Amino acid sequence: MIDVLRGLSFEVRQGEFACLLGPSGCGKTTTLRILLGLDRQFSGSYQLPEDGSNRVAAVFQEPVLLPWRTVEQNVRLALAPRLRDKDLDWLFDVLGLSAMRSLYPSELSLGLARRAALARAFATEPSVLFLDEPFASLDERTADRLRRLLATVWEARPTTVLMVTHNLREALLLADRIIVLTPRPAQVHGIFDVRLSRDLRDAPAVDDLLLDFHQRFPDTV
Amino acid sequence: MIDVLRGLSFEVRQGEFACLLGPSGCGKTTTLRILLGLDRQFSGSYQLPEDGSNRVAAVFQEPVLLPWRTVEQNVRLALAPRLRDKDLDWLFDVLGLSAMRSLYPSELSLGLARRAALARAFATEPSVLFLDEPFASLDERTADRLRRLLATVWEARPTTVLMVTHNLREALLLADRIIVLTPRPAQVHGIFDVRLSRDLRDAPAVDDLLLDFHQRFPDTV
Amino acid sequence: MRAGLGSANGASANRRMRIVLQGIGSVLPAATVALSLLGLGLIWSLAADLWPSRAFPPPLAVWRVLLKEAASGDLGYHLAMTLWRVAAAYVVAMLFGSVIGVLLGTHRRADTFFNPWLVLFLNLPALVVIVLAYIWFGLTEAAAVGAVAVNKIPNVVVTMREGARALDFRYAEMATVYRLGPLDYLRHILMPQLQPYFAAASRSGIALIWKIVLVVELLGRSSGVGFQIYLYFQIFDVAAILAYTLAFVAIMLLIELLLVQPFERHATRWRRPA
Amino acid sequence: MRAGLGSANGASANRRMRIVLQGIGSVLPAATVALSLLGLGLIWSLAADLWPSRAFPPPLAVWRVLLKEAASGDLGYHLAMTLWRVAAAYVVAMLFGSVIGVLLGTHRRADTFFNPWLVLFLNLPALVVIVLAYIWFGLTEAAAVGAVAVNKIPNVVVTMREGARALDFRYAEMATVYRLGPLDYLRHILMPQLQPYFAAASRSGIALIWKIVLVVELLGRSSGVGFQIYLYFQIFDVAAILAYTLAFVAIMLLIELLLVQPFERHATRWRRPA
Amino acid sequence: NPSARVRVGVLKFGTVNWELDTIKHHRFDAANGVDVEVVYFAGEDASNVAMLAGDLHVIVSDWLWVSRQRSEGEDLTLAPYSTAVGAIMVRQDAPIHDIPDLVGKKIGVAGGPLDKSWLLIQGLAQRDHKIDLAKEGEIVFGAPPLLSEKALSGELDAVLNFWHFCARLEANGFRRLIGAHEAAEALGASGPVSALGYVFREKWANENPDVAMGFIKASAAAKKLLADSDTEWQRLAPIVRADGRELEVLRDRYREGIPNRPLADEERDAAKLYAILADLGGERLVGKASQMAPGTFWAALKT
Ligand SMILES: Nc1ncnc2c1ncn2[C@@H]1O[C@H](COP(=O)(O)OP(=O)(O)OP(=O)(O)O)[C@@H](O)[C@H]1O
Ligand SMILES: Nc1ncnc2c1ncn2[C@@H]1O[C@H](COP(=O)(O)OP(=O)(O)OP(=O)(O)O)[C@@H](O)[C@H]1O
Ligand SMILES: [Mg+2]
Ligand SMILES: [Mg+2]
Repeated sequence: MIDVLRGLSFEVRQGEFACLLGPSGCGKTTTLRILLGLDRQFSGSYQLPEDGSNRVAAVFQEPVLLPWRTVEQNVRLALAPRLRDKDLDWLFDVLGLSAMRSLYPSELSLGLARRAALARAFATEPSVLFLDEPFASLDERTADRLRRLLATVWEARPTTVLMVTHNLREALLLADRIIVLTPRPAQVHGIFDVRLSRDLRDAPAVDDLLLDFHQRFPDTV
Repeated sequence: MIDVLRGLSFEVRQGEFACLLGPSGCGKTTTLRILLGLDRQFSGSYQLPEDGSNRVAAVFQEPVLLPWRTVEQNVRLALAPRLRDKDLDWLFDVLGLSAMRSLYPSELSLGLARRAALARAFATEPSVLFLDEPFASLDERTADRLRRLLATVWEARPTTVLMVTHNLREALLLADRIIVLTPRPAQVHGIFDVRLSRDLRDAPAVDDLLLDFHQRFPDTV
Repeated sequence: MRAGLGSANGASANRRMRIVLQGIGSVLPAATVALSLLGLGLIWSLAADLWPSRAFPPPLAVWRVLLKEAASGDLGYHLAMTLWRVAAAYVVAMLFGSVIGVLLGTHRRADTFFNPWLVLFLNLPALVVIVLAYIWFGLTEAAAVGAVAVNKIPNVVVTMREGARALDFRYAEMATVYRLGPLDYLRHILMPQLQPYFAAASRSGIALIWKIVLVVELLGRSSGVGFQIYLYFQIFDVAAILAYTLAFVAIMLLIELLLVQPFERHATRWRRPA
Repeated sequence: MRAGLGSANGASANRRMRIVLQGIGSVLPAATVALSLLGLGLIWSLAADLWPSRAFPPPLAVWRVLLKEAASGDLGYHLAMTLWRVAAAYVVAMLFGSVIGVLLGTHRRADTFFNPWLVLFLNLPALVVIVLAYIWFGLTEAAAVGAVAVNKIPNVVVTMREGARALDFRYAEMATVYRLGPLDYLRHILMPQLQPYFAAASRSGIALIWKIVLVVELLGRSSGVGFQIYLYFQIFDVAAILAYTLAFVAIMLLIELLLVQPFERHATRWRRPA
Repeated sequence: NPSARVRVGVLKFGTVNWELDTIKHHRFDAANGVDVEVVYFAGEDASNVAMLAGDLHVIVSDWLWVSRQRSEGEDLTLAPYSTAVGAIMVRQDAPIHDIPDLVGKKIGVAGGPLDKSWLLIQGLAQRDHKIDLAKEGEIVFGAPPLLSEKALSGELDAVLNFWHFCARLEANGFRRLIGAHEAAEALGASGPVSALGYVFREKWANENPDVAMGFIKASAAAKKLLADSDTEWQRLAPIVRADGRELEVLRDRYREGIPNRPLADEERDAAKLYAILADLGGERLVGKASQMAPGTFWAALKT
């Protein structure tokens, strides 16, 4: 009967890329679920950014693909009307899924399934995107490629992103602001604004940011 | 109809801690499944180390807890007869699960579920332990604590461990040897023996090992 | 995007809700059931008023017959006979049906081979089986119960087979890895997954069995609700037919509310509250 | 621990196996079914030899009656009448039963309230429903089909309700997030998950419906297999009864093999081959 | 004496039970050296099945059924029980006065297309009026109680039902259009033929002649009492489930149905009817035998 969140309050500006960082079991997924309208047992309020399309997409911690549809059918489930077949081809290609389009989810490795879930999210061309550890269980190379892809997608269209991650480097590479949470019941422990332009964040720059971060939040990660 | 593995061959000595490293979808999980006797469609042979108890435990990439049993009931499913209640208390404690013993899996966060799966594996006191990315989707602090726990368990009893991971640091911290695989169809790309005593592997030492590794496998991770 | 979440308790709220439900559990359902039965009685009595017919007596007339039959001891006797037959056939049918169903559901070859047999037995009219049973084994209780079970087993098989086909292999693999014994496997892996199918087979099963028992009693027993119902059908005494029917339904309802539902609540308490 | 894995293809082996199965698919099942039927015929003929009885004619005797009835045109006519009744009642019962079942399975309150009604209708003897239907709506086809449907609907409800209760909420949540329309939700989320329950309800459903149609025809129709079976029962001509029964079973078997199984194979092709 | 026991299977609310109840109540069975044990069933077919399953000594069924079973190897035989048969009933005020009026009418027929009475009446209609009732009327087969109910409610214009259903209809404003008797006699029978008889195994009867005879004598005694005493009928009223006019009609029809002709005459007429029925009903009705099986009526009763 203990609250999972208590007085958790933060803001993400439209078109901003925010990361949620916090210990395992603190309430990150719960927060995402509330914002997605999946959990109703909470007090307080939230507001999603309003724009024309108002499409939402999410990548859950587990891929949650429909087992009775192939990878391609899963991705086409919520396809943005604007998207052409060649856009889809491109998407499958960068995600390394071209050979897997007609496989069923039970025939995928976890990493492939996760990428299929990412493809589904990108294919909706969302204006708000929720990601719950999207790059876990991927090898570093693939993860890096996908991080770059995410950055590209984010630059190309005005998308508000809220991403949960346990990987601080990843957060520093991608986010505009990092929201650090306390252990359960989750509260905002502090906010770290990454004031460096995204183009300039190469490996050494991220190392510097890392030091910065550790100075401000010495007891985290 | 393409093979997932082709001519994959390696050895892990009894009581040794080995890591499998390879790109997503290359066939690591398949290898583990074959060794666990879950996949039968393969040619070739394998042999598990023989000792008195011959107990096997595994942590899959997904936790696979029985949803109709509480955390504690799940852990007790294959309990080693030697284990006392206070051993179990200790285990739950170091895994940070003490408060969750009577929860059902659907009430856990993914990180907690993964820890419960680890508890189940440790509670069988296995002589062979298979781990498939056991520390993914955990925050760094928890993951570090569990890595240390794994090292302790491994030191305390003669356990042969085969662990799949995407985290090179983790592999270098824990493993006696790292088996690097090629992309699918998986073959052994090379083997990296960690010749440093495990006690001496502090952060700077691991950084050195990392450099070593990158020199030997420049195109990997 | 702004979020000011005072106190969200995804987890605990659910738990609290569950506890609240359990607290009310003992009172609310009873009230709802009473209300539900009242509603049914009202509709019935209204309908009987609107379309008066000898074939559709009002609830009160049925109630009076019920009391009379109960007072004479007939109701109790025949009900008891029918109930024991239903119970015996149920146990036999569920046991054999579940075992066969799970075996067929998990063995594709056997399934292909035996499927035509299953279709045959599934579609064999009750009449044929019952008459054969009586002719071969005489007009005994064993023949009666056996005939009912044979009628019902294929239905159980079909449902349990679907359940076995839909099993989640991940749990079976987990059991293999951890070397669970056959008994543990049955109790902890198989049965929880088959529970909804078992519940479905069981519920519609008892109803089907009772209906076949009626035919069995019609064709060759000298006691039981089926015997009585058919007697009253010949003199077209619908009130008496309904009285006997409702007496049985009432008992089924009691079993459902006092045994089946608490058991099911217990067996499915791990599912997310809807 | 040593591992020398020549060519393991967890994935592809499965896929290859599946393709092999599909390749044989068109030949093997047919052969197996033929074998299965042959075996059944042999056992039957042996049993009829061992326990000769008028109530248990050998297959050949039944086959001769079948040919005779078919030649006279009777078989075709009565079979057609029964089949259309079965089909009509099936469609009505599955439609209403599925909708009601899913609604009850997903709405706890409604379920608590309507459960007693369900138990009542589940346990209402076919006789009662059929007689009431005939009395109210006359001795018409509509009354007959309606009575059968009313008999069957509660069984469908019970099975589909279990299915709805066992739904995986994660898929529903995914659908919410991606704002799937109700139609997409129905087609891609709900129906695939309910498929095994639907299959179970459907298979044992047709069998049950056919059995009730027999009773309906016995009580107040002048055509159909049930009418014929009862006619032959009066003169105790078991061979003729079996001939009509088997003609129906044969049709069910054809439907099963040519329609249901291919459809099911298609609908469940995503499941891991066992 | 356990060998003197006679297990008789009857419908609990059926007409035979009236007689058996009289036997038991007045101990006519003991007076004739037998012990009648009544086993109740819910349907006529149930007692047939029970007989074939070897569970009973005696049931009541019709001679056509016995003959058919006999010709297929069962050694059943019968002793006359009642000549009462069904009739076509119409409402008092119905504009139906003869068979031709039935053309185009909705006729309920109990017992199915092979019912003896139905075949005989069809035969008569064919012979005297050149009418094929099965084609020119709208025939509805169904369960006897349901058809009675439908006749009362007016959905059916006419109904052919078993005699006690007819009697009850008679007491409720119906009249008899034509009975199966009249049809039988018009088609060549010289008098009423026992439609129903006590059916038993010939082997059993021949091995226990005293018991079989004792039972038949007990039955005769009961019949005599029921024929003479109106008060006995008052006693039976709860079993008959009728009172007032309905009881009287049932009583009178029952009395009319008590067989009183020598067995040989009945057997001869039955054989004649059999030929006619074999003609009308064809192989479906009588099986392969075109003649009534010899021994259908228990030979021991002829002397
Ligand atoms: N349905 C539920 N019922 C009860 N408790 C729940 C439920 N869902 C989550 N919880 C609890 O709420 C807390 C927060 O869960 P949440 O899934 O939000 O964590 P998280 O921050 O996403 O953790 P992780 O990094 O491990 O995924 C956990 O302690 C968990 O046990
Ligand atoms: N049941 C299956 N049917 C068909 N293909 C499969 C099956 N299981 C796995 N595969 C394929 O085999 C390959 C290897 O899968 P595996 O799960 O072993 O990868 P992995 O190395 O564990 O990857 P990851 O790091 O993403 O978990 C993948 O390309 C996958 O698509
Ligand atoms: Mg989480
Ligand atoms: Mg894997």
